[in-house]
Amino acid sequence: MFAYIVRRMLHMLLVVFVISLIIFFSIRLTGDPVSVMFSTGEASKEAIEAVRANLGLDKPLPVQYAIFIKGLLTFDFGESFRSGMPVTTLIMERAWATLSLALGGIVVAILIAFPVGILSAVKRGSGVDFFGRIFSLVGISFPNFWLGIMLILVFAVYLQWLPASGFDSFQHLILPSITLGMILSGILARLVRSSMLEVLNQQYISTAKSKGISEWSVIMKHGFRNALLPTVTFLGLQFGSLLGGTVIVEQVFSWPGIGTLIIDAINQRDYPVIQGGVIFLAIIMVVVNLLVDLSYTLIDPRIKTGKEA
Amino acid sequence: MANVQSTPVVEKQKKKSGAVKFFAFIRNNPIGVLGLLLVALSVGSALLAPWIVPFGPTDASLTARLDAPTWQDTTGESQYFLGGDQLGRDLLSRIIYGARISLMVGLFGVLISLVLGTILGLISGYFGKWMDDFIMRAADVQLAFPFILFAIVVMSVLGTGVWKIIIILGITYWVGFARLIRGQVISLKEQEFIHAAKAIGGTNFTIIRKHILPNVLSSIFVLGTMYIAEFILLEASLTFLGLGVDPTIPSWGGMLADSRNYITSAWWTAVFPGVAIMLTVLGFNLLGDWLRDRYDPNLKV
Amino acid sequence: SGGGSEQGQGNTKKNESNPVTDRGNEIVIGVTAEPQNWDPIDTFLLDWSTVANSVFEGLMERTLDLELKPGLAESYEYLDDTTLEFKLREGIEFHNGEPFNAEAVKFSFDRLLGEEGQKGPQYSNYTSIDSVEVIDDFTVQFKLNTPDPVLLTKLAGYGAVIVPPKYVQEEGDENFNNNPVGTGPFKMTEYKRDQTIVLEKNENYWQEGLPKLDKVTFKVVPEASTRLAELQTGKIDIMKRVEVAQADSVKDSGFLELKEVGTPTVYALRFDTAKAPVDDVRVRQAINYAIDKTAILEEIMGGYGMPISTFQSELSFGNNPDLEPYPYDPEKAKQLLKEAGVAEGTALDVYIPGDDGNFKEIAQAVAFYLEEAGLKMNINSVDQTTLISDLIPNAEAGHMYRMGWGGWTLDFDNTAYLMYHEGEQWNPSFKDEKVEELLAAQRNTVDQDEREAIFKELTEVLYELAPEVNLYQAVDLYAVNNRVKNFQPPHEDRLRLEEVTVE
Amino acid sequence: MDIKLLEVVNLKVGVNQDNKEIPIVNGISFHLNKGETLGIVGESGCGKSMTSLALMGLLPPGVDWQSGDIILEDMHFKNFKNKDWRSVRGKKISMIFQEPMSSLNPVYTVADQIMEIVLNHENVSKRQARVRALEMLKLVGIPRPEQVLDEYPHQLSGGMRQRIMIAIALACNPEILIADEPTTALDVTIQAQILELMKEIQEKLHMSIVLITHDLGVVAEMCDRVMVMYAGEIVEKAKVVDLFDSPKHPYTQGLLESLPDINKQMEYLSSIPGIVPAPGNMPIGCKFSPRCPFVHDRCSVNPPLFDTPEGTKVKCWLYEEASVKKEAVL
Amino acid sequence: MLNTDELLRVEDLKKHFPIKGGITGKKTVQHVKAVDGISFDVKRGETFGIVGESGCGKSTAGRAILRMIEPTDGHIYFEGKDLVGLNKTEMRKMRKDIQIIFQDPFASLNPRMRVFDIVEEPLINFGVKDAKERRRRVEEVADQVGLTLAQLKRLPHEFSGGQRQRIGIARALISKPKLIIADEPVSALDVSIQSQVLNLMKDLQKEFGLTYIFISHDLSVVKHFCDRIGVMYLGKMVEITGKEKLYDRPLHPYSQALLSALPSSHPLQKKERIILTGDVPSPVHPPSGCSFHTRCPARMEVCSTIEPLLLEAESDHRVSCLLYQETETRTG
Ligand SMILES: Nc1ncnc2c1ncn2[C@@H]1O[C@H](COP(=O)(O)OP(=O)(O)OP(=O)(O)O)[C@@H](O)[C@H]1O
Ligand SMILES: Nc1ncnc2c1ncn2[C@@H]1O[C@H](COP(=O)(O)OP(=O)(O)OP(=O)(O)O)[C@@H](O)[C@H]1O
Ligand SMILES: [Mg+2]
Ligand SMILES: [Mg+2]
Ligand code: NI
Repeated sequence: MFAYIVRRMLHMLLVVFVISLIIFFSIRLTGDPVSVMFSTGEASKEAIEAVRANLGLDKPLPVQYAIFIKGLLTFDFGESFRSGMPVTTLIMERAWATLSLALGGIVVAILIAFPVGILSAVKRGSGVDFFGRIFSLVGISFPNFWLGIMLILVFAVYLQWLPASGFDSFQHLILPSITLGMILSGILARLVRSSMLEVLNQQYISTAKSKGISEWSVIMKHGFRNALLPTVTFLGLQFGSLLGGTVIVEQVFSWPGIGTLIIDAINQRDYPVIQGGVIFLAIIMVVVNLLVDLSYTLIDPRIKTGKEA
Repeated sequence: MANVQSTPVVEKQKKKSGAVKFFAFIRNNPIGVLGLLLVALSVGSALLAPWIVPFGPTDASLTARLDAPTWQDTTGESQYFLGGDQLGRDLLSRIIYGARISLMVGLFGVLISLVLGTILGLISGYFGKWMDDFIMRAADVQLAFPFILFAIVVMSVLGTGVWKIIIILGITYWVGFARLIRGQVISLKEQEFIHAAKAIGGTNFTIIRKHILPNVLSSIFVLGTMYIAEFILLEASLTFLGLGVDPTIPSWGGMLADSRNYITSAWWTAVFPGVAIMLTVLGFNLLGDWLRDRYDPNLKV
Repeated sequence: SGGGSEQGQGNTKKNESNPVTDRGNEIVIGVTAEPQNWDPIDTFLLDWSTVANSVFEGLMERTLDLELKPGLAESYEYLDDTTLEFKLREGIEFHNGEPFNAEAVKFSFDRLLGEEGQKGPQYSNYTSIDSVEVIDDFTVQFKLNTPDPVLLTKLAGYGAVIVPPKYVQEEGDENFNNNPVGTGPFKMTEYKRDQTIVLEKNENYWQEGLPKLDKVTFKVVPEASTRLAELQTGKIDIMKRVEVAQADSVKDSGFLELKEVGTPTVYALRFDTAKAPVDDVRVRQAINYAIDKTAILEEIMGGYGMPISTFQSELSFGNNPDLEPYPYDPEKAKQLLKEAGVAEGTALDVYIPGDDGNFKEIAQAVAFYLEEAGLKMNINSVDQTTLISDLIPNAEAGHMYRMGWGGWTLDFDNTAYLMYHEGEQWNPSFKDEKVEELLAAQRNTVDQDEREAIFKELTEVLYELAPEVNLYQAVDLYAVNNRVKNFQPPHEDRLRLEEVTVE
Repeated sequence: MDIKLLEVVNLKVGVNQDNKEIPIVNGISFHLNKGETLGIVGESGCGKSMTSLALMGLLPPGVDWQSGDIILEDMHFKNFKNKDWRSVRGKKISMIFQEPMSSLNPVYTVADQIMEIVLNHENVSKRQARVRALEMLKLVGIPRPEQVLDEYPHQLSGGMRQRIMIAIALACNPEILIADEPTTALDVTIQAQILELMKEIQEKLHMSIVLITHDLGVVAEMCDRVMVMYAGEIVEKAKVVDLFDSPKHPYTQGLLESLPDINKQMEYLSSIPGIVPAPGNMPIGCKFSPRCPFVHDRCSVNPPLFDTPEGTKVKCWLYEEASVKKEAVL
Repeated sequence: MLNTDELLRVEDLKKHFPIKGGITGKKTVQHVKAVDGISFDVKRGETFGIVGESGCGKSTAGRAILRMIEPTDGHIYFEGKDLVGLNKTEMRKMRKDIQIIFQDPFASLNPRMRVFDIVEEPLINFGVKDAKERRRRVEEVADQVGLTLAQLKRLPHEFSGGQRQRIGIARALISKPKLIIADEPVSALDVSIQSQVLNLMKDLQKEFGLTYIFISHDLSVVKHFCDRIGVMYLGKMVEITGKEKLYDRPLHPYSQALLSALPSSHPLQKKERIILTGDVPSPVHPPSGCSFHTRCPARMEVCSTIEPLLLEAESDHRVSCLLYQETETRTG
C-alpha cells in the first residue's frame, strides 16, 4: 500500500514536471504579456522594452524556466504580472469558491442521476426507463452557457427566487451548481444505469433475492453498493476536471473560481498565474485520482491496492 | 464441467412483411429511432441546405434586423418564419446552414481523435510495457492540461478557423479513445481467440488488424457518436469564449453566443439555435446510447 | 424595418415596481471586472479608475466634462518651460489620518519614478519629470527634463495620484495593493478579489457636504446578460457597460434609465498598408466609400456611437470637425477599385477579436457592403490578446484588423504618434514622410494653437491617405435605477460618485 | 416414507416474443417427498435452472410463468404476491447456485450475509443472529469459523464459498433445498467434499433436496429419484437404480452410453448425433425425434408420459403398449 | 540417444509469473509458480494426457510448449530441436507443426470472423499464397471435421458448442501439424456432444497419425482417450505412467485421492472414498518439501522438508513421492 502511494506520487511528479515544461513554453508562443498590458494605456516601444526587462522576460528562456522551477519546488509560483500579487495567494483565495462549486455540481448530479439511473436500471425497458434516459440525455444536450443564462432568466429574473450571480451565500450556489450538475448528471445517470444493470445480473443478486429480503433491500444494499465503484471512479475523475473546467459556468454566474482566474490570466498573458494555476490544478487532479483509488478499499474489500499488478 | 452459455432464444425467422418489421423495429427501439430521426434531420439539413433554405444565409438586410418570427409578428412586415437575426438575416436559413459547421466539427473532430486515439490505444494496450507507460503518462498530461488554454495556444500558433477547432478537438480528445481501447485490448488480449491467433502463427500486426480491431470497433463507434455530440457543444463554448469560427459562416454556436444579449429583447435569436443544437446533440446521444446498449453493453461512459 | 426592436421601443414603459426597496443611503454598481491591485502605479486598467477614482486624488483632476482643474492642488504655475509649481490645499487628511502635504506629493512621485514604479506600466507616462522638490509644506516644484505639452493632463492620470507615505512605507506594498488609502471622497473598507469592493463615506472629506452617499458597493459581474439580470432584479443600482443589444430591455423597464455618454475610444478597421491591394490608396478610399457607416451606426449600434473622420474622438485635442467622414458611395467605390485594377471577387483577410459581439456584427455588415462593391472578405475572429500582442505588431493580422484606441490623454499626439510613426509597436507598416514631419513638428512646441494648426493639416493628410476605415466613436451605456439621482456617466470610466444621492 | 411435500403441476414457463409464447419449460409435473433427494438431469439449456427458479419465484425478467401451479403445504404459488414469495424464500425453500465464486456479495462479510437471512425471517437480535451464523459455519465444516465470520468472500476458496452458500441456505431451517449444479464449478476433490457434506446435513436436518446437475455420476451418488429433462420437458422419471440399470427413454440410454466409463475400455464412445434444439425452434412432435435412433411415424405427435411396469415414467411411444396406464396429459 | 519414436521432450520446464510491486511497480516481488519444473516426453502417434485440478498449471504447461507464453526455464525438444532457443519468427513458423485446441468453444473463435476465414487464417499466416489452393484445403478440412460448405459462410455465434469445437479443430488441423495440444477440448460440452468430439479427434488421429497432448480435469475422459498420463499438482508432475497402471494401481496419494473422488457410475456401486481435507495451496507460496504434504493422508514427517523427485518407481511408472524413495540417498 505504502509503495503504491509512493509510486503514484512519482507518477504525479512526472506528470507535473512535463506539464510545467509544456505550459511554460507553450504560453510563450501565444503572444507577449507586456504589449497586452499597454493595449489600453498607450506606450512607446522603449517603454514596453523597459517593462519587459523588469519582469525578467528578456532573459533567455532556459534561464526563465530554471527560475520558475526553482520557485515551484518551494510552491512559489511567482507574482502576477497583472496585479503583482503572489500567485499562491490568488489561487488560495479562489480555492474555496472552486471547491464549493465543484462539490455543488457533484451533489446536484448525484441527486438527479442516482434516482434516475437506479430506476432506469430496475425498470429496464419500461416507460420510466425511456423517460429517465431521455431526461438524462437532454441534460447533456445544452451548451452550458446557454443553460446557465436560461436558468438565470427563469429563476432570477422572472421568478426572482434565486440570485443570479455572486458568491455570498448558499443560495448563490444553487443555480451554478444546477448548471454544472445537469451536464454531469446526464453522464452519471447513464453510468449508474449501466453499472446497475451489470450488477443486477450477477449471481449474488439472485442469492439475495432467494433469502426473501425485500426488493428495495436487494436493489440498494446488494445492487447499488456494488454499482458504486465505477460511479466513484467517474466522480473522482470529474471532480478533478470540474475544479478547472468550470470556466464557462463561472463566467456566467460571476463565480470567482480558479477557472476564471486562469482564463483571465490567459487573456492577459499573465504567465506566472497561468503556470501556477495550471500546475495547481494538475496537482489537485492527480491527488484526487489517488484519493479515489484509495477510497476503493473502503467500498470494495476485494481491492487491495498494494497488491495491484 | 459444462459451463456453456445458454443459447439465445432465436425466433425461427419467418418471412414478415417489410412494414410489420419496420413498425416492430420502431416499437422495440424507440430510443434508437428517435435518435436516428434527429440525426437524419440535421444531416439532411446540412446536405440539402442550398436547396431548402428560404433565404440566403448571409443575406443581411439591416432593415429586417431582429424581425420577429412571422407567426409572432404584429407589424406584418416580417417575412422570416423563425425571425431575423442581428443583421436581418433569416434565422431559419442560418440554422439550416449551421448544421454544416456543427456536423463538420463533430464528424471530423471525432475522426481525428478516433484515428489518433485508436492507434495509440492499440499500441498501448497490445504492446504494454514502456510504450503503455509512455502513452498513458501522455494521456495524464493531456487530461491535466486545460482545454481552453490548449485551444488558445494552438490558435495563436496556427491561427483560427473551423479546421483549427477541429484539429484542437481532435488532438485533445484522443485520450478518451485511447483509454477506452487500451482497456478493451488488455482484456481482449487475454481472450482465447487471440491466443489462438498467435498459435496459428499470426504476427502482431495481423492479430491487431484482424482480431483486435474488429472487436473494438463497435465501442469506438459508440464513443464516437457520443463525442460528436460533445464536440458540437464544445464548438459552441469556444465561440462563447470568442474563439469560434468566422462569424459570417453560420454556426449554431456562433449564433447562440452572439445572441445571448438579445434574449430578453428578441428571444428567438437565442432560442432557436439553442433548440437546434439541443436536438442534434440529443439525437447523437440517443443514437450512441442505443448503439451502446445494442452492441456494447459493457462500455462505461 | 425591424419588427422586433420597434415592438420593444413601443415607448410603453412597463409598469413594474422598483425591486429595490430596502437599501438605505447606499448604492450597488455592477462592473465587468476589477483590476486585482489597487496600487496606482501598477495599473493601466480603466476598471481601476472606475473604483479608485473615488479613493485617490491627484494634484489635477478632470471634471465629468473633461475639463482640467486643480484637484488636491490649489493652483499651479509654469515657472518656465521645464518648471511647474503647485500650491497645495491645506488641512486634507488621508483616510488613515495621515496629513496630506508636500512630502506626500514628493513621496508619491519618487515612488512612481523610482525602482518600484519602473516595474509598473505607469512610469513611462511620466518620464518627462526629472524630479519633484518640496519648497515648503504646501508648495512643490516639478522639474522637467523636456517640455511636455500634455503633462498637466497626465497629472490627472492614474499614476499621478497622491498616496500616503507613512502607510505605504510601514504597511508594505502588498498590503497597499489590497487596502488602498487615499484622500478621495470614499474609503475602501472591504475588498474581495473578483467579487465585491465596498467603499464607505470619507467623513473627513475636504469638500464640504460631500460625498452624499454612505456606502457604495461594486459588484463584479463579467457576463453582460447576468449583469442585466442583476439590475432587473434590483441587486444592483447602476450597471456599467450595457451592451447595445440590451439597450431596449433597459428602456422598456419601468424603473430603469439608460444613460449614454461619448467616450474618447474610437474604433476602426486599420489597413496593413504594406499588403496588396490595400497598399494602394485608391483601394483604401474605395473601401471607405463602399461602407455605409451611418447605417451600421444606426442599425447595429442602435445609434449608440458617433461618426468619426479620423482616428480620434471629438473629445480629442486635434480633432478636425471640418472633415466629414467618407460618404457611402458604392458607385465611386467600384470606380476606384476599377482604376486600381482590383479584380472582382478579390479576397481580403480581416482579423477581429472574437470576444467583441458588437464588432462581429459590424464586421459582418462590412463584409456585406464589400461584397456589394465586389470584394470578398474573410473574417478571422481571434483571441483578442493574440491579436493585439502578436498579430498586429508582427503584421500578421491580414489586410485589415480591428483597432480600438482609448486616447485617454485626449490629445491626438498620443494616438497619432503610436499609430503612424514608423516602427511603433502597433504600426507594422504605415509610413509617410509628410506624416512623420508633422508628427515631429507638433512635438517640438508647447504652443497649443500652433499644435492645433499642425494637427489640422495632419488630419487632412491622413484623411486622404485613409490608413483605416474609421468607424465610430464609442458611446458608453449605463443603466441606472430610478432611485439613484444625480448620476452622470463619465466619458472615460472614471465614475464620480460624490454628488450622487438616492431616493 | 413417501410424504408429498411439494407438488408441481403442469408448470409452463416461457418467454413472450412478438405476442407468441415460446416455452422454455413446457408443462412439467412432479412432486418432491419429504426427506428425499430428487435429481434433475439434462443437457445445458433444457430448462433445469428455469424450473428451479420458478420454484423460488425468481424467474428472470422477460421469462414468465405461463401456466400450472406449484403447491407447498396449502400454498398455491401461482397466486403469490411479492410478499408471499418473500416469506417462502429462504424460510421454506432455499437455493444454492452453480457459481460459488459469484453467488456471494463481494462487499459484505460472511457474517453479514448469513445474518441477513436470519434477521429477515426470524425475530432475533443481531447478537443472536451472529451466534446462529457461527453455528452454521460449524455445521458446514468451515475451519476456524470465528475468523471466517469476519472475512470477505474473496478471501475464501471456491469450496469454502460453496459451504458458506449452503450455510446461508440452511440458516432458517428450510424444508427444501434446491441445489442448482452446486459442484459443477468445483474440482473433483472439492466436489467430493461438498457432496459428502450435503449428505451429512440432509441426514441431520431431514430436509428434501432438489439436486440439479448434468453429471450422471453425481446423480448416482446422491439421488433417490431422478427426472431426465430434454428440451423443457420431462422425458423420464425413475428411481435412481432403475434409471441406471434399465434406462427407458432413448435419450437417457444415449446419455448413459456416451459417458466414458472408467471401468470399461472401448475404442469409441457411442454418441447422440445432432444437437439440443433451442426454445422457439423446436421440432414438432417428440422433441427428441430428430436425434432418436428409433424414430418412427408416431413420433410426429408428442408422446405423453407412459408408466412402465417397473414404475418408471417415460415419454416415448415405444412404451405405449407396455404402459400400465397413461398419465393425463394436458 | 535420439529416440526416433520421440516427438516431443520437455525438460524441467518452468513458468513463473512475476507479481509486480515495489515503489516503481516494476520490481518483481513474488512469483506465481504456475509450472515449476516438469519433464515428460511424448511419442509419435500417442496421446499424452495431463490431468490435475484447476490452477495446477496444465494450461500454462501447454501454452509454454507452444511458447505462447515464454517459459521461464527449461527445454522443449520438438523433433530434437529446442524450441526455447528459437527467435520469434522461427517459432512462428514452427507453429505450423504444433497446434492447439482450446477449452472454451465460445471464446476461442473471433466472433466477428466468418468460419471460412477462421479456418483459412493459418494458411495465410504460413504463407500459402494461392487463394484457390487455400479454398480447396479449407473445404477439405471442413469435410473432415464434419462441417458443411454452407456453414463455412456463417459467423461463430450461429453454432452450438460442439460445432464450434469442430471449427477450432479444423483450424488446428489445416496446417497439417504433427502435434496438437488439446487444452480441455470437451470440458465445456454436454456429455452427448462430448462423445461426438472425442470420437472425431480419435478418427483424425488415426487418419493423419497425429500426436496429442490432451489436457483435462476429467479422469474418465482422460482414461478413455489417452495412452499415457501425467498427473499434475501445484505446478509439478507427481506421477507419469501408462493409463492402465495409473487407473489400476495409482502410486501417488494424490492420484489415489483423485481417482476415488470420482463419482461412481452406478448408484449401487459404493466406493471407499479418500476425502481430502482443505484446499489446494496457493502457487505463490507452495508448501515446503512435498507440495502435497498439507493434504496428504499418507503424510510422513520428512514430507514437509524433503522435496521428492519424479523417479521411476517401477518400469515405465514414475512418481514423485517419498513413500517410494529412499530418502537417505536424497539428503546426501
Ligand atoms: N433470461 C432469459 N430470457 C430468455 N430466455 C432465457 C433466459 N434465461 C435462460 N433462457 C433460456 O431458457 C432455456 C433454459 O435455460 P436454463 O438456464 O433453465 O437451462 P439449464 O438446463 O439450467 O442449462 P445449464 O446446464 O446450462 O445451466 C435456455 O435455452 C435459455 O436460452
Ligand atoms: N498470465 C498469468 N499471470 C499470472 N498468473 C497466472 C497467469 N496465467 C495463469 N496463472 C496462474 O498460474 C496457475 C496455473 O494456471 P493454469 O491456467 O495453467 O491452470 P490450469 O491447470 O489450466 O487450470 P484450469 O483447470 O482452471 O484451466 C494458476 O494459479 C493461475 O492463477
Ligand atoms: Mg442451469
Ligand atoms: Mg486450464
Ligand atoms: Ni464438468
